[in-house]
Amino acid sequence: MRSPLSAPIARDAAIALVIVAVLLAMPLVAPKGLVFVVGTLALHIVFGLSWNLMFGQTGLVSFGHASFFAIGGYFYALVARSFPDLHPLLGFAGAGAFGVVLAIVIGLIALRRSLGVYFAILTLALSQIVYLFLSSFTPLGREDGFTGIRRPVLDMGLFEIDLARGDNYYLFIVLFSTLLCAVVWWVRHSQTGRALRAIQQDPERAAFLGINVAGNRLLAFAIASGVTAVAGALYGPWLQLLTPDVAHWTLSARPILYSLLGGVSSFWGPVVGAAGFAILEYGTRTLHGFSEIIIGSILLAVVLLFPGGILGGLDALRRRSAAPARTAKETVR
Amino acid sequence: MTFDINRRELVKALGAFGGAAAIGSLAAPSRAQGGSIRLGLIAPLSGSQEIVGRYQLAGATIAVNQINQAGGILGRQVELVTRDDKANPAAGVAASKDLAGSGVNLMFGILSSGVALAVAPTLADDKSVLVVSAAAANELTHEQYTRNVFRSADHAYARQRALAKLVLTDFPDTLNWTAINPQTAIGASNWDSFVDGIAQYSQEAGKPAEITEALWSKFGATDYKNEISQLMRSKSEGLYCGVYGGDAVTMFGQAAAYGLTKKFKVIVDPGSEFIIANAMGKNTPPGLWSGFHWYHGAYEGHKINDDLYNAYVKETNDPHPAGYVGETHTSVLAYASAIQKAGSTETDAVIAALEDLEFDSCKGMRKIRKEDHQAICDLNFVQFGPDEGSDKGWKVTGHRIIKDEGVSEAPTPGVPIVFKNKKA
Amino acid sequence: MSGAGTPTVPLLEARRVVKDYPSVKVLKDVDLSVAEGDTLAVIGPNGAGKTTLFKVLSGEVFADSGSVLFRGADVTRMPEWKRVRAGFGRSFQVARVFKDLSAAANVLVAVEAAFRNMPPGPRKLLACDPARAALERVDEALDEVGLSARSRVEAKLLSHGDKKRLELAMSLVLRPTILLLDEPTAGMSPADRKSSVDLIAAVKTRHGMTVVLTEHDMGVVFDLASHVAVLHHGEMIATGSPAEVRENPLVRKIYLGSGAGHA
Amino acid sequence: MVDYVLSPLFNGLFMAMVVFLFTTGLTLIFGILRVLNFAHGGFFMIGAYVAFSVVRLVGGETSMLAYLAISTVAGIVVGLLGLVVERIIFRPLQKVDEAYSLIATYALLLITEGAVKAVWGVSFHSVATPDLLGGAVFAGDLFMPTYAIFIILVGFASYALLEWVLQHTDTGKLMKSVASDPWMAGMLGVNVPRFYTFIVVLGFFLAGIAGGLLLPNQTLSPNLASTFVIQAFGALVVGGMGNIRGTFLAAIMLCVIDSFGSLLFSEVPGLFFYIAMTAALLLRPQGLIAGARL
Repeated sequence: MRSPLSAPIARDAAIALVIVAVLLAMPLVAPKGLVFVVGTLALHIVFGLSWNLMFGQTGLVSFGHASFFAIGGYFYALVARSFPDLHPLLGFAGAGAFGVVLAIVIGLIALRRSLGVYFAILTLALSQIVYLFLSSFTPLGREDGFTGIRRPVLDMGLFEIDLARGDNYYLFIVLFSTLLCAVVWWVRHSQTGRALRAIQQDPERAAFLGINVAGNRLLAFAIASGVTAVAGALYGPWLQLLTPDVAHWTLSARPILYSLLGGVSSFWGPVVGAAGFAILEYGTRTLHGFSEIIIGSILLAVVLLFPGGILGGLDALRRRSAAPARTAKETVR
Repeated sequence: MTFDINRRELVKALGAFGGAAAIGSLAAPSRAQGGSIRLGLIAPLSGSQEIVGRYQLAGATIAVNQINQAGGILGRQVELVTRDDKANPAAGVAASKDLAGSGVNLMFGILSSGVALAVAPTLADDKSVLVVSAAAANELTHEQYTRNVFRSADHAYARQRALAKLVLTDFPDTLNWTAINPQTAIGASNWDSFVDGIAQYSQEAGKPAEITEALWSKFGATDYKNEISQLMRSKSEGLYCGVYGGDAVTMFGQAAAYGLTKKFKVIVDPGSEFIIANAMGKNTPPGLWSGFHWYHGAYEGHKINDDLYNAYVKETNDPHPAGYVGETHTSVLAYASAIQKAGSTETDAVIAALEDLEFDSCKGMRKIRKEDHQAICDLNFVQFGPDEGSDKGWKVTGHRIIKDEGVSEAPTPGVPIVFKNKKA
Repeated sequence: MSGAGTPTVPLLEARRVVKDYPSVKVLKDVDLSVAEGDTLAVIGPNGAGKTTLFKVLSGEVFADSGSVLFRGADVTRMPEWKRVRAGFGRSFQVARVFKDLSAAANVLVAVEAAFRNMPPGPRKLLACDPARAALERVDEALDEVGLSARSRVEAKLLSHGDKKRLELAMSLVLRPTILLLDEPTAGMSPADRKSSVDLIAAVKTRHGMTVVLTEHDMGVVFDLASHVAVLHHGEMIATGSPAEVRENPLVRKIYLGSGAGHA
Repeated sequence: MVDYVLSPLFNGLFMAMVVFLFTTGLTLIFGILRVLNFAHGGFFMIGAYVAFSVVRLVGGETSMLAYLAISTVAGIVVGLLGLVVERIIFRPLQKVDEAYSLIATYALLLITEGAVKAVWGVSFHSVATPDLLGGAVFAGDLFMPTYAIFIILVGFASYALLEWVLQHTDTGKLMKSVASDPWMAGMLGVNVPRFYTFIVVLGFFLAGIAGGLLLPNQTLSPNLASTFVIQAFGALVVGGMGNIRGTFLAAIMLCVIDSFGSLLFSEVPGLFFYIAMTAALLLRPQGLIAGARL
């Protein structure tokens, strides 16, 4: 007998399986342009999920999440260029580790002194520094970006996989992103995740249960940053180029949009949000000059009609259609 | 107030191009239609460079219409498919993949060098060809050379060295130069090429020039006062204003109070074309030489030039087509000649046909080199000045064609360009 | 002051604690001592500094000078969560629970915080399910405070009294050595108040805890407390058994008005 | 001395007043409604475009009076847009979680960019400074464009005016009381929703007039919307979350530091703004002027 406190692993695994199967089959049926968009989407989903681990789960608002995406990307590109013999998986892991270390350093200073909007604006300022650094540091290509990032060959001991060939890198991105999403899912539903949720609800109360609030916030920040850094590292070889734009604040706004659009209180919120956004962008790609107005209007409509995001809105609809009498009774009890 | 009407009409007319293309692309089925040849334009049709994208779209549309009216290529009609790159590398790659996925293997356009450099390495996988119509980065035909990329337009090295040749001819005594440049690779590449030209041609003339260290500003900066103050203290007589487009407008606007344009004897600009004059009107810096992709006034009497110009003016009522109009037009003509020559639209056949292709264009004959896929063509320059009498407030005070006779480097695909004369 | 004649160190002690806020001096050299097994009630009029003393004892704020000792060890600058791990438990004047979580999930957070790293076993680790032992403790605690039937209800939907019970359950699973209760019956109806007093007395006996509470209701104080400390304008003016404090002339003067003198 | 002290100080002060003029409306709306309006830059831009159109309409008139009148017209037009925006967007947002106002105003930013393109096209434009402000003043070696002096004076005057309104008028007292406790103000008979409308219109009016006043300083293009928004957020938060005095001081501090920093470390212009911002947030997380509302 499963406790209602258990994580919904069967349901979520089934949903994930369907999504991954569809994504893996994409190259067989979809045109290349769409496959490229979907590969990018997979990384953006990781980006959104990791941000929401901070916001929806822990209550930390970061306005500078893109800087970790960029840091991971540039770190991997630089390592791959400097040490061409290094195993690419080590490069990706290194990018993640670098993101974690940097997040811990920043978090130790920033999280202690400031929270809420201050933390948000502080991360924004730091990400602007990263952006300016990337756009003026010559070895990283300045405004024009880091060019010629190769898709590596994966040496698996017994055999080799050339990720540069065909759709291999796409498949690699989908599988790796799934793994990163699973990490976020696991953190979110683990004992640590429950503690984070408690902190998000009432940090002071959580502290009086013996929860190390500062430590857990730092942990969430570090995990989210590390996961995003790996996503950034995967993005470099996907585009075969990185420009400082990946650290720009407009990219930092993306995971916020994804999470709020999809719904912050559900694990799947950022997934739905990112997918919705990608559909909007893809759908309006040929409507030159009108895309801003269309995307802006749809976003606005969703916020005004479904506060709580798409999933939150669906949830509310479902509850409303369920027998109202029962809801009332439960409230009374 | 003819000027106002013109501007409004221009915007409206260019908008009409956009709308038509949008509907065209939407209606286009995802598989190649039997018969028609589909060419894919990748241009910044939204975002910060949308103005240029619309010029590119206009040039491409006119070329396609002209070809179709003349019976098409190989008896087949040409269809234009457009994709927006937002002047953003990721969007550019997505656009080229999208085109390849819809069965369009022949692409052209691209304004931003960053986009071109991002798209180039992905083309071989997709079995596509790209003819670059604007992006000028030298790398594209050097260290980032790939077999699938051609450039039918001029490149930074040739244009800036030609500009150096021009100023040394017209102002042989202006030998001390400085610059304000954006911190971009193209900014650095332009300046290095210009210095290379100044050094070589001034030495050949027996009066070696002197180069003062350039100032570097942030791309998209909003305040140039600190830089302008520094320029005002400079000892140089010639100013190379490497900041371009909207940044140049901001810079000259803020510099007006300082009298910057009076301080320097000669001011040159790598390629803002009409942008500075159009935006600044009466405050256009007098005597400003600007690099052009194509200046219609320099080729009056040449049929392709006149037909293109007339078609453009007829559509838009705008008498000042930017060079981008001519360059995308040229790329379509390059494809037309190559497909004619190859008798096929298959990627490998078209690549083979483009190599060593000689064809006529709005600025005369061009030749695409086999080795590095760079076109050798004329370099155009226009001189501007204020015109109190006219509504628009500025006029063209001169124009020049520099023939590419030893201006371009020898082809060295795969190897970075060498600035032999960097040290003055 | 402390447990009669026992030579042991007091469980919790405050020595010459001073706490200032920008405009007012809230605590002036406050001394306090609680022996193991005692139930100490801190009383005093509004604004006497009870809540601030409570915050200093629990670690929510740190004293400006003076010290707080727990089992003789200095904990003056120990953050609250470490004190909790050392054996402190506390409740809030207005019950604070995690409003979007169910009652059971609220208690589970406390259980997992108290018994850190309760690995659910390798097979279930991947599924992130809570450990069986943790779930059992949750059920136990909810049962103890009488909330079993409402375990799945979101905390924000619980009644005021139930929230207080839930908070008590969360404190109990921490197995605190010393439980700090800030106005445990504030805002309750007389009937609720009675059942709360009974509940506190029962859990204290069952778990052998030491309790420090602040309270307005004198009935509650005399029902529960073995010792009483009186705070007035930030100064500790009397301590002792309820009977001693009741007879203290200073206390009578302050509470019953000047000039009342000895009764 | 001039090169390394006075000139960057002057330029920094000028930039500070540009940022401050941009930020006043943002601060007002954030201080009272607690809505962080991402789209503020979009309406600033619309103000600039409206002013540009009026300039063209009157045939490139560059007299001082026309410049001020045109800026006011831009303010009024944008203020009226504010009325519409308040009704259909900000008012419903009051019932929704604060975080959602971010996404809504971001959407609004996109819409303003799209709308500007549809109405005015995508070309670059620029407008000359009025003739009276076209010159420059020399103080020894220090070179000061008249326009920059004018903007600095306007910045200080706007600050003084806003401060006076807030501290010494009934409207100002009302603003402060609604800002600190809207519920209580409602209890005391203030029509809070109508007051919010008034504040949004005023905030948008300030955005529009700033767009008009700063038009000669910038190239006009649809990118103008997001040009100052990050600096503005910096000044707003470093100043202490929505009070005018703090925003004013923060803008001066950040921009002057940046001006000196850019001189010393010219490889990365603009870097010191964010370094100063980070340091200020870490050293004074409560803001320069803590606790004050407006």
